Amino acid sequence: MKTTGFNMSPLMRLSAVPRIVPKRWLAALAGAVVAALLVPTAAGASELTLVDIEQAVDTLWVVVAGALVFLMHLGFTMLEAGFTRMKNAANICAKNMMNIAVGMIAYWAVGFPFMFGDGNSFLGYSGWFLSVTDADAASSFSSLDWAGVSISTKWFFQVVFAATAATIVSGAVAERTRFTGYLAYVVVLTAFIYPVVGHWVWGGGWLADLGFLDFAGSTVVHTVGGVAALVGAIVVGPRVGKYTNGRIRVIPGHSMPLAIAGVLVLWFGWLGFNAGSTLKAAGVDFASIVLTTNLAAAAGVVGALVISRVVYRKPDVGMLGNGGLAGLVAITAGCAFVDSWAAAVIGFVAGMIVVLSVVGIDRLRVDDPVGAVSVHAVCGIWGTLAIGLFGTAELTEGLGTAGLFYGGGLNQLGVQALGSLSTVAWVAITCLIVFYGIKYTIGLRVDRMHEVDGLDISEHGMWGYPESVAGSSYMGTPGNGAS
Amino acid sequence: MKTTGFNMSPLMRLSAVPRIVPKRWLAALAGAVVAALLVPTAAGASELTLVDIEQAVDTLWVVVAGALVFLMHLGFTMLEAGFTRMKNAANICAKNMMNIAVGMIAYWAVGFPFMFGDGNSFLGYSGWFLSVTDADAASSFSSLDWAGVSISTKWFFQVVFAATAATIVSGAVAERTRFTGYLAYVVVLTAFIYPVVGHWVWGGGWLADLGFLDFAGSTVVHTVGGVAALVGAIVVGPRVGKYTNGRIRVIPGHSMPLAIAGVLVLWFGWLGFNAGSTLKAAGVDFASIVLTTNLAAAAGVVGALVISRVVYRKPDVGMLGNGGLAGLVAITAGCAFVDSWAAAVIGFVAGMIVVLSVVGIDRLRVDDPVGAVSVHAVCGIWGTLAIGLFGTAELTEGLGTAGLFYGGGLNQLGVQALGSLSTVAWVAITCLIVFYGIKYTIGLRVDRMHEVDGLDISEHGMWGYPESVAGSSYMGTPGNGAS
Amino acid sequence: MKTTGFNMSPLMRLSAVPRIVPKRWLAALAGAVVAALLVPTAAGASELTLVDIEQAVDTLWVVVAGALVFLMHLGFTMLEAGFTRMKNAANICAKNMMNIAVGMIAYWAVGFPFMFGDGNSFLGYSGWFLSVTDADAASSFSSLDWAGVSISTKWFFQVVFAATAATIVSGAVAERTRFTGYLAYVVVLTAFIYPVVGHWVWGGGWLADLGFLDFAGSTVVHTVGGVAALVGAIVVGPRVGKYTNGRIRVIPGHSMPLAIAGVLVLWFGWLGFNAGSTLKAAGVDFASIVLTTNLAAAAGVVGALVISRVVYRKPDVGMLGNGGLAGLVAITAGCAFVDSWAAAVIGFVAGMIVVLSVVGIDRLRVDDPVGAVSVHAVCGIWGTLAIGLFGTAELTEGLGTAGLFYGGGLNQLGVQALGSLSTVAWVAITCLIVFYGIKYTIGLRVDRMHEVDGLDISEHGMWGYPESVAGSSYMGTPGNGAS
Amino acid sequence: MKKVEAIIRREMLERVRDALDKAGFHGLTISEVRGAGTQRGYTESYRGVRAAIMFRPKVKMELVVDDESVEKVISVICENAVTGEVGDGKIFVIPVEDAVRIRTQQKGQDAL
Amino acid sequence: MKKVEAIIRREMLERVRDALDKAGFHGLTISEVRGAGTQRGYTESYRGVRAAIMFRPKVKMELVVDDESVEKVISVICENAVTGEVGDGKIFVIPVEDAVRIRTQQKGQDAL
Amino acid sequence: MKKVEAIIRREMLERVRDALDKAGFHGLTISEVRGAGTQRGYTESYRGVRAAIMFRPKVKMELVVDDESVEKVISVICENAVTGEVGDGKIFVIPVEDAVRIRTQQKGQDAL
Ligand SMILES: Nc1ncnc2c1ncn2[C@@H]1O[C@H](COP(=O)(O)OP(=O)(O)O)[C@@H](O)[C@H]1O
Ligand SMILES: Nc1ncnc2c1ncn2[C@@H]1O[C@H](COP(=O)(O)OP(=O)(O)O)[C@@H](O)[C@H]1O
Ligand SMILES: Nc1ncnc2c1ncn2[C@@H]1O[C@H](COP(=O)(O)OP(=O)(O)O)[C@@H](O)[C@H]1O
Repeated sequence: MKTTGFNMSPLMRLSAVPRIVPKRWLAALAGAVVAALLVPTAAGASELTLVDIEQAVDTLWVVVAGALVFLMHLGFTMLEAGFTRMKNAANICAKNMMNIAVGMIAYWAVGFPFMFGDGNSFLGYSGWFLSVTDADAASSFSSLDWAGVSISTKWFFQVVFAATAATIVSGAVAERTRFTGYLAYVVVLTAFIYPVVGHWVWGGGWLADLGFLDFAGSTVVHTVGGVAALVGAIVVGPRVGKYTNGRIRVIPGHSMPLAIAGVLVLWFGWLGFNAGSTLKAAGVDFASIVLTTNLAAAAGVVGALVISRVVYRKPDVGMLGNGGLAGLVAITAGCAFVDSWAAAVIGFVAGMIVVLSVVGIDRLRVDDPVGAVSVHAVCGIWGTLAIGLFGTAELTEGLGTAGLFYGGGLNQLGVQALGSLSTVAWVAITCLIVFYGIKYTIGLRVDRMHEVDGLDISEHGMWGYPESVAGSSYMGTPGNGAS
Repeated sequence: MKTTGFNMSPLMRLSAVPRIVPKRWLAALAGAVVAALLVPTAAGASELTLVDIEQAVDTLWVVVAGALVFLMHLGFTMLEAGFTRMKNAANICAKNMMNIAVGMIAYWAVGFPFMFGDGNSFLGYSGWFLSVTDADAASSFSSLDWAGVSISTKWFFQVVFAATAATIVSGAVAERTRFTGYLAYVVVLTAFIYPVVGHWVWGGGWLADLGFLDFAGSTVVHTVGGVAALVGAIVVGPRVGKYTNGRIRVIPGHSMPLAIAGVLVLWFGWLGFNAGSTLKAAGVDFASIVLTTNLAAAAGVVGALVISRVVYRKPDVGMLGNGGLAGLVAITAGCAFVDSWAAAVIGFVAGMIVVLSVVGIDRLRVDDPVGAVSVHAVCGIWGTLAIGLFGTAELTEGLGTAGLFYGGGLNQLGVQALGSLSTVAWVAITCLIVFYGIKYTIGLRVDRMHEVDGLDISEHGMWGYPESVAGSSYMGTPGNGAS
Repeated sequence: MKTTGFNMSPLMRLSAVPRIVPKRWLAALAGAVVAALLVPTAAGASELTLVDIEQAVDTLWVVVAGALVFLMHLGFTMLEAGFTRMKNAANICAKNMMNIAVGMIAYWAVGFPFMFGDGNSFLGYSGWFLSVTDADAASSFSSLDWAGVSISTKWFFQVVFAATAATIVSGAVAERTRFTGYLAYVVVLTAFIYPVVGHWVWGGGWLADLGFLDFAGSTVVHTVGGVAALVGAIVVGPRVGKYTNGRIRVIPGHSMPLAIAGVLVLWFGWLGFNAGSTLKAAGVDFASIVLTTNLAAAAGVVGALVISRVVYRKPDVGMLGNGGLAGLVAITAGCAFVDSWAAAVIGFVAGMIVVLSVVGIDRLRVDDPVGAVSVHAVCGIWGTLAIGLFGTAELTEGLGTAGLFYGGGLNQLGVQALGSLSTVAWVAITCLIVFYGIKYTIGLRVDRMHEVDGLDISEHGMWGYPESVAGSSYMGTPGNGAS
Repeated sequence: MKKVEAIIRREMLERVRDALDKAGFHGLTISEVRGAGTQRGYTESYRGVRAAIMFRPKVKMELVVDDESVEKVISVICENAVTGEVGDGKIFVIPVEDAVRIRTQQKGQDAL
Repeated sequence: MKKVEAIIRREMLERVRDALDKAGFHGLTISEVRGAGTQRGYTESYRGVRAAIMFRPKVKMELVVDDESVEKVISVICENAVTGEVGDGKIFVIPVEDAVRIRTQQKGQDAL
Repeated sequence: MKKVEAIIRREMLERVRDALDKAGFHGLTISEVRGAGTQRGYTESYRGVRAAIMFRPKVKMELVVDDESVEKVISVICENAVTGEVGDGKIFVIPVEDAVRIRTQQKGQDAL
């Protein structure tokens, strides 16, 4: 048999040297390969066990779901760029790119260890730089032992969540924030602020012990991101011209198609976000989570439509998108704990809340160009509390108590409120420190003239849309008469 | 062992309280979890059976394929927005958002029951609001019993199809249709018109009994959507300025990049649309469907290129996109029934048909800005008939007869024609009623002045591209001298 | 039992006629279906074997990964359109559409056979038009026998790679290349030039025999595409106005948001590109490849940021995107052979290299609007060599030797350099012939006036952005006073 | 020579341009402008905040013609740009002292 | 009649326009222009190559008014468009020989 | 004072602008326009329907200069905007009665 260098050439070698190898990604494969080589089509006898296959199925689902969540960063980029002005479009894209890049590095180095590493009930502290083998993972990340997938799989699924929490802020502070200041914030959030909350809830911390329920992160991801967005928006201040002469002025985003495309990408990614949070496919009806997630999103859009036709005369297109996202944020906590009709109700209410909240926050003179605070913080809290109302006895059995409407009394609602509140407090305090710290050191906000010129040209040296912003034929070589 | 509140914390509980639980998404999982806890890495003995794993694999494929189909709504949004003018771009996005949202609610409430619920050979009528457990699903949705995946999985895969059928219309009636009128249409189509055809073909209805073949919906989805688009375009009438002084005028779309990006997203989603229609992964070579689907799409692009270079001088970029979609629509019915060379032929012919059809329909003074009628109705019919020509004896065995070119005579072709014709008739008649009904009640078309101003500003109160359409600095606060 | 015509109606038939059928996509399914019909929920006894399920899981992963790679064509389209001017945006989209369409047909007909067909160590030559059954696949494509998935699955995963190699060129020769000339190039590259290198490395050719390592294609795909891009850019020459009066002039792309969105789509697709190259899911820790891939990409972005802040004053947004892609290209060869910290280093270095390379290539007066040569050729070579530095003994065991930094000496580095060099030489020579051949026959470059007008209008008869480029109201019907 | 500057509705451009072409006036320059006058903008809203859109889209046509042609040009434009609704636009006549054709450097009437 | 042509900063448009409106000048046409003067462009870079951006975005306002109103219009614009920084812009006064309202074909003063 | 209005090819803008700058004319305003003249548009097609594209993209430069500089400006533009092909563009000279620098309220020559 000829040895080849193709993709899986290791397998080739194995057939030539048929012994047990300790190779990470070939564990337990040797026999199967031999078999496959002997019997090319699917009739051979595999030496993989049922558990190997189960693990493969679980890994496949979690990796695919994680990839969908990764794509949410595209969704956020489009949404935020669409909701802001042309002169800042490249800057928002750059911030989102850096967010995922820097977030990945930070979460790999220390964030994941802080969150899932073994430690106390407030913080984990082991497994820096993921420097564990799968065999050792138990001793470093015991809070994730229940899931059978490899530590790489777990890290990937979690890192895209961490980056999501961070990226929520970039929209709220858009069009006026210094690039380096934003980078500093991202590092702190993904490395520390977010992992701490994650540890409390998912890493075996004190909120987990109390029976706080948050299936996929209405609190852990969205409330964290949304509160950070609120603090960021307050500390950085409103955009030039947003509130002048005592009036609230409209600064429309430059592309609703981009924003709505972003919403659809986010919705797509959210299927992985919620249903992938099982960290498992075999033996779990994760499709029921797909059902609740979709119904909540759909109802959120409808809720936003209804309220915006009642309150304003015409349905605001961006609000429809915000409504869908609101439904998704709200169902994230409870997607595995509520019935489908309840999912629709939770989403519908979230869609209505978000419209009113956007207007309310604007009235408070907090300038949030994309509605991040309303979508992620307000609806994240609503979704967290909703488990205390709609959680069924059957689905929460052994984890918490049924919600108020299912005869469980106020118990679970209280726990949910406590979890929300502690998260809000933690994030508010730490982010205040972070944003003020940045403000008085490397600087949080660009100069007024730079803001008027736009961040694309002032922070990056070129517009994101040079032809649209500056015309077709504006550019020359320096020294040729230009100064 | 510390109890945690993490995502899968139910599992934790199970190990502490090891008894059979009736929990929906944990069915049959208990043993496996215990095992996983004891033996963290992939060496333990699972108590999941082979059937559990098979179901997990099937569910995983159908959910992922369904997610790809969901993303087709992004593709349609981009395609339709790209093929229309800037002043209507946000409106088309809003319609597509509402389409998926309202369609999901309507199909959950009554559409799915009408389509797959038990009933007679014309219509199903059971399982409203999906209010069945998986155990009861057999008694409500027996036509789907053959697939082993859960009812949530089935619903999700089907709802994205229903929404696809509906969304086809939005492009054909773009730039002139009232937002509320469109919403009313979506409800009726996803709740009733589409499910009826679906019941005939996939829900155990009379066309299924006759041996009508439509693997993934050239008829059920695309002909339905395409004929509805035709009726819609006729009833709503052409855009202002499209046919004036006896001439056909060009109203170019505002962004070919957006449109072509939409085509690529649709192509991506179509892989799930066709190959996911197996509703099964284990034991099924669904990759052969991926092969036929890709070849038809590729050949469709080439077909459109060839014909457009022959007929016009220059290859129209949008037409290349339409050609690819035409190939995809045409192969949808036969993707599992034809050889790969036949797939290429079917796609190539579809690519040629669509170019001629777009021109022909324009000559008939039916204003279809995106070519929806040509792509979905005309090529949907072509694809349905093509099974009667190219279906191989082997692949259609037991379901129908081989096609004309495989010695099966005209039998299957006749059945296919009958199925197409009945579908066209049903949709044409019901949609005529619906669109005229809307026209004479809530209104189907916007005022002429609103149409000239654009639907973004007149229906939604703000342009989709404020800076591009209205300039950078056009906006003030009301009362400051503006009326 | 009622017979239905639904998607999987074949299954229905099987239960009525329970005998072994030779049907391609139903192989081995019969028993399972009967079981499923008897026991609708997941409690029945399947007759599928563990090997069947293993194959299903493997197929599922490879198909999904292939679909992600397919989506990279959307990413390339967006990236290239974003980095070029408005007047050429539709043309670049058309070229990318044709690229995938024509590439698919060519690779189906002859490319795949040349690459994986049985032949000699330089070229394969069997299995034209994929005309083999799975049973015969062994005799035609024995170099792929090690993978248990069906031949359709293998073709799909490979064809999207082939099209990727081809599409790299379209960006480098953008804004000035004749549409038909480009088509001719695509046919030759996907049908022959790329498959030859592929055969050497993955099809059992001489480089495979030497122990050359390229897990997912830094050499096979990216170096091939990048060198072809270099030759193309040189032969077609720089854009009008790019180098005038001895100065390098800036011709900015029209949309950074589009370009960065393209980068994120590419990153998403790359997860499938690298981790799917296992061609297998069961028993393989493909998630560790997801880990290395993400870290390299993230580090590439950071590397580009660092160097661009050092060299220029402001971080160029497009360069951040190029940095991420550079990291991805560089880790493609070694994603399964290096530790995670090494992945981060490889990516970081790639991100720095790409920034300097883009500037350097521009100084050499080679006009590459999107940086394709730097990203794909330069970083492809870097990534290939990096295995010779960072490959661990454990992960390369039996395939090659450990890298320099792991005590393996210069052996592997030498083999890697030889592989890179041979590929560069082969592609450079054949592409020179191809591009000069096109230049002196059907023509490679558009007329100067057509280039100034833009390729959209001159090659396709309409702008990609009619309203932005030409204004809202510029168009009339011919004969009405227009000439 | 005079420059006739007409601000018209965008949707009337083609008709006006064709009529001018038929009347023998081939040379003209257009640009996209926004205007307010008797016709005001809209008051709309965005994310719940009311906003005044101060201007309507219009197109400006500029034709430089010899003095005798001014009346003719005005009447052709008026006939073809009129809808009778507020917002049809205005025509202004501005003196031009000289004209040059860049290609040939011809001056005055010959440049047109 | 005169045409008052003002090149101002884009961010001052709303204020100027409101002030003109209050002063009774409702009719005007604006367009997006780019300019250079005492204030120059930027020198920036793209993909490592330095580039001069020659112009800054400005907005041009055109108002045709009767001769007596010219001073008033100029002073309203000056008051409201000024920031004191280089680049505030210029106003030019150009003679207009005639004006026509397309809708009614009124001429001269009545057309405004 | 005169306003020199030049309609030129977009691709010549940089050269013309640099030449003017070297000749001491720093103040100018440009805008994107479309034009027709001896050079006509294209007849193309979209989705199988023929369409006339009536105008070509051009750029309009406006410089207000004192009377003596007019000839100089014209000759600089002519030299640098010419390709010799139809469509090179036109220059028009229009009287300006007054100019104001908004920042300083300087009038006349001093405002330029
Ligand atoms: N005094 C003016 N100066 C400059 N442009 C004007 C003036 N008045 C009106 N316009 C332009 O003419 C357009 C139409 O004028 P308007 O008064 O609204 O309608 P009508 O001419 O039908 O009464 C305006 O939108 C504006 O662009
Ligand atoms: N001579 C001129 N002709 C035409 N437009 C001019 C002239 N000088 C200046 N401008 C316009 O006025 C704008 C502001 O002029 P500038 O000289 O930069 O500032 P300031 O008027 O404050 O000294 C320029 O950007 C340009 O659009
Ligand atoms: N009479 C005119 N009035 C206003 N603009 C004109 C006139 N004639 C030509 N132009 C402008 O000048 C441009 C070039 O004119 P054209 O006649 O095509 O070329 P050339 O000047 O080389 O003969 C036109 O596209 C148009 O913008």
